[in-house]
Amino acid sequence: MKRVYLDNAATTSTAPEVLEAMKPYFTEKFGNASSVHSFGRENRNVVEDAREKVADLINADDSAEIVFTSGGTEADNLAIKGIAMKHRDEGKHIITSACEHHAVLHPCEYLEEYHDFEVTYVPVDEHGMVDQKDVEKAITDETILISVMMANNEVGTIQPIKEIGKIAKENNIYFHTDAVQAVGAISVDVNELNADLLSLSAHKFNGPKGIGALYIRKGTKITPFMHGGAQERGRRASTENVPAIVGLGKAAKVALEELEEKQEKITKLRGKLIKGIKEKIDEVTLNGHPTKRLPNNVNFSIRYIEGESLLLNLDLEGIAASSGSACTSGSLDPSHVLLAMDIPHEIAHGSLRLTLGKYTTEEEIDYVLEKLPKVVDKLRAMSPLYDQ
Amino acid sequence: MKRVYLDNAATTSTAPEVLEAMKPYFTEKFGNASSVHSFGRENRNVVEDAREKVADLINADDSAEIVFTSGGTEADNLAIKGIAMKHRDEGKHIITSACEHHAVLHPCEYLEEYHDFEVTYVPVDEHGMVDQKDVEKAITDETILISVMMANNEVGTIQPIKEIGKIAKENNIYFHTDAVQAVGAISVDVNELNADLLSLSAHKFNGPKGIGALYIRKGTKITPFMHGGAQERGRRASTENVPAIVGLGKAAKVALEELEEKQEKITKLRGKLIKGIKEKIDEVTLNGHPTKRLPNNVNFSIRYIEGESLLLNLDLEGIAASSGSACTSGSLDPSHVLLAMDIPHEIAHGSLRLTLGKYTTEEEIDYVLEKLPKVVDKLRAMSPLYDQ
Amino acid sequence: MYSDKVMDHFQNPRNVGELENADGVGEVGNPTCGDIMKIYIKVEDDTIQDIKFKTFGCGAAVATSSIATEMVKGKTIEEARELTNKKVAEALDGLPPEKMHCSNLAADALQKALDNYLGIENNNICDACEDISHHHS
Amino acid sequence: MYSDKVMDHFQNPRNVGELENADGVGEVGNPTCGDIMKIYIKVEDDTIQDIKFKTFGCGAAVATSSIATEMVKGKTIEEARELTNKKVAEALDGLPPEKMHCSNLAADALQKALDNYLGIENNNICDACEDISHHHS
Ligand SMILES: Cc1ncc(COP(=O)(O)O)c(C=O)c1O
Ligand SMILES: Cc1ncc(COP(=O)(O)O)c(C=O)c1O
Ligand code: FES
Ligand code: FES
Repeated sequence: MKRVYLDNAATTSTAPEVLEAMKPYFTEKFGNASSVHSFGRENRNVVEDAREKVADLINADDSAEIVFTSGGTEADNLAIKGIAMKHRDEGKHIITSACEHHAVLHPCEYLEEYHDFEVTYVPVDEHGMVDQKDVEKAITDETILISVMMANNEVGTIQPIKEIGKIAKENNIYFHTDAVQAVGAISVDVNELNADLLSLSAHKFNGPKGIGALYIRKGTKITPFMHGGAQERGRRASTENVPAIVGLGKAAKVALEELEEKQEKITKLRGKLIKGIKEKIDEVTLNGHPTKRLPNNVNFSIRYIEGESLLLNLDLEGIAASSGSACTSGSLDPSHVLLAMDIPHEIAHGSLRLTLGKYTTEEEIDYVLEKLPKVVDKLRAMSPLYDQ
Repeated sequence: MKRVYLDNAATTSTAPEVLEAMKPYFTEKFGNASSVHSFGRENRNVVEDAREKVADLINADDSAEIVFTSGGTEADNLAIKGIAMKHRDEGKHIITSACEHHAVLHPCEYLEEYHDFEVTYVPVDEHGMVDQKDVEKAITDETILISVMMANNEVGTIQPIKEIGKIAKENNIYFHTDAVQAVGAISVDVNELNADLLSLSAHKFNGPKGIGALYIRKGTKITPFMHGGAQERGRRASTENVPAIVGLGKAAKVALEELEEKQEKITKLRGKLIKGIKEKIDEVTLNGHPTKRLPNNVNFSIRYIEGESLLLNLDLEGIAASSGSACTSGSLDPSHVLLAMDIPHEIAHGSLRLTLGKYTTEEEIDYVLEKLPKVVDKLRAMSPLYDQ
Repeated sequence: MYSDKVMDHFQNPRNVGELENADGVGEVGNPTCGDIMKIYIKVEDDTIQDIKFKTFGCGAAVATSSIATEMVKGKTIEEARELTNKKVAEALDGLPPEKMHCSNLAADALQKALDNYLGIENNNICDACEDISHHHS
Repeated sequence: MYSDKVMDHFQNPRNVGELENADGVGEVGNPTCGDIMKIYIKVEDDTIQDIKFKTFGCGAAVATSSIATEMVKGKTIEEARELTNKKVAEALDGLPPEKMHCSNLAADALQKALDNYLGIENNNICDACEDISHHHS
């Protein structure tokens, strides 16, 4: 059967050249990068080389500002808990947005519950967009951290990070941005964004799973999250995951080289997909911002049908898509992001996210445009809501 | 040049069959294991299959008691902070030992500094052995957690975990053991040990780096450490690292199958190495317990010479070894483990750890026994302490 | 995730549709909690002659609707009264734990359709759904 | 980690040993902090005619000892007085940041040997080591 993968926001395949780069570090060059001997030293060098490449991708001044983590979630946890625990004497207020990933929201909730922090969740508009004025208004004397994601994982909306970063800087508040969906998809520059901390995750841009990084601007002090050995200059303990770090480095290099070309190609395919769906299916709404959105993100509410049934039917046609929040599937609630955008529950339940990737072809888009309307018809015929 | 790797306690090579098992999950079967579609579902199955294999290796009753983490350090952090944060209303006292890995000690120190916990570090004897009576004596009404490692990473001493587990159980206190060095090296049975929580790390037994697991006995409630998505039944957020999980599963299976044979072979080679060093070099002392020690661990203090110089010289002969604590090299202090065993600073500085692995050969042992005495002679000739 | 039986009923749901002159109609769930199920029955001689459903819900909701209608078609009211959530789930070779509540919907909708046929008033909507949406909110 | 120059001096240290009838001896460090260095000088006509060292320490300690002795051999006391930690480190094409303190040892030991030759009392042992061992303890 034909298989079309349109769930690249959930995860991407590891590019063959990335896997190739990683391979030697499993069986031959397997040393502990912190060891004195040659098995270790040769790996120390490749780890530092990967760090440079990640720094280049986000235009960090110094590769020492990059800390490797086990993924985007850990980078978010380290940023938020790390700043909160280190600077809790300066204030206990955090500002974030209602449409953050759970990897940001849940650490915030943890700080509320366990450490008496106060967190302001600024709202988003119907496009999932944060208004920087709301962020500014939320600032108090107690505010030590602002965390707003660069681009949303569900609806793809790109936030006014540069403006929010400026506000944070003017008010002397640490600024973190979860750029897990943005890095590798659009151009990201920590200096332009005024970011003090920035999270990224390799498996979102054809790197391996289980590796990510937190950018920590020079001079920004944090309490470590993962306590143990002195790895990562004392900022993140645990034996360095050398093959994965090498993979992240390689993926970062490729992403930087291909960025423009990939963006252009994917934006074009996305346009075709959006146009096709609107033409072929009635009563659909594009979720997220019409223009300020990730090049690879398509998110529609398709009225009268329910997400899981839609996904299962698409899957039977070989099409991999997602609905609601892919990272927390298993939950029965509609996505908090769609609800924050004031999309009614019943419509939120029928959301469909199709996210393109570097290997997506025009033929695959055509295939989806052929199958999707049929699946929607079938489900609507079964829906008690459709002809009411 | 000949290369002899005797630093298997720091990390091991990924076994070829383990890498082979992992490969398809990078490029072909790369789906997010939490996704509804077939790319996800096929990975959900392999994740659960790996969980079974890990459960088998430590004789857990139910694979749902296994939570995958990014390594031994995270497993230790999850266990210690997880129990402490969840049960802090029941008491704020923890008992651990002076010779734990930093992945246990530093989370304890964090709890002291940030959460007003009290921690008792029970001493060890000259062999690095904890006395269960000291643990029992340290118990107060406030004690909620006892954490003592199963086997020490530096000197290989195997602790009386069964006895300590029994004491914990009788006193209704959660019991965690860091079995990172033990799992895959000796037989480990969570029920026999009365462990409520047990940490393991794949790269210590020829699995990949960046993946480990925490065993959490059914009914044991913990506060999650990595906050975010609902993965791992809400106990550990972040996209499942499928290839690494598959690798851990495979390594667990192989370890269980080979355990006896490997133990026998390595113990014999270790005996030869210890005997040879004692015969060929004067003024050396074997650190750690003479019999209750990991089959793969050799740790000598070699008087009048300093560890790093020794390692560099051995490295020039192609021999990879370690000194002090491999996981925190870069520190200038002698290992806290050797100091806890009351070994004087200057002797602790001259410790040499040689740790055998599943690929170690007798020829390699012979090679070390030929080269090591020469290196020691050279360094002693340079030492201002030697003929004083 | 789902058994072959569930997938079969999901892919080829039996008895989809409405009955114009139904003798009883039962509806459970609400669109807010994500699931709605409507069952129509045609009764003759105390026997369910025909039955149709419409469902807005997950794969399990569709499959349970389908199998539940199949299980009671041709059965007497009395027999149909004995259809429970558990029996529906069993007939599907089980459901994933987090989907067990879905099986409630079908049985509940059927019971409501029977109530409606028998003239019994019943206002409560799906309890399971209420619980869940509160729990997760 | 280490430059080729460091590794060269580490592998083939110059001037290892003791001088029987040294005119000056300087010792720094202590075994507790992990490093000891002893430098022996033989002076004639205000010039360092011969110089030897013994070192218990890390690779950097060995290499700095070796190069420091080489740098001052044949030099006048006055010239030798100008040998600083920084010059030693530079001559080795640099040292890793965490090893910079090691370069102190060699220059300090040499200065002490010169003090000893000139009859100047000096009791303090290696300050760097003291600092470090306190910092890390
Ligand atoms: C915006 C965002 N943040 C954080 C994460 C978490 O990243 P990871 O799964 O690598 O931990 C994800 C995806 O899962 C994401 O999309
Ligand atoms: C006893 C012990 N605990 C914990 C760890 C940490 O494991 P990892 O490096 O996989 O995080 C190690 C080794 O590094 C260890 O030897
Ligand atoms: S009917 Fe609600 S999730 Fe299945
Ligand atoms: S001399 Fe102390 S670490 Fe180098």
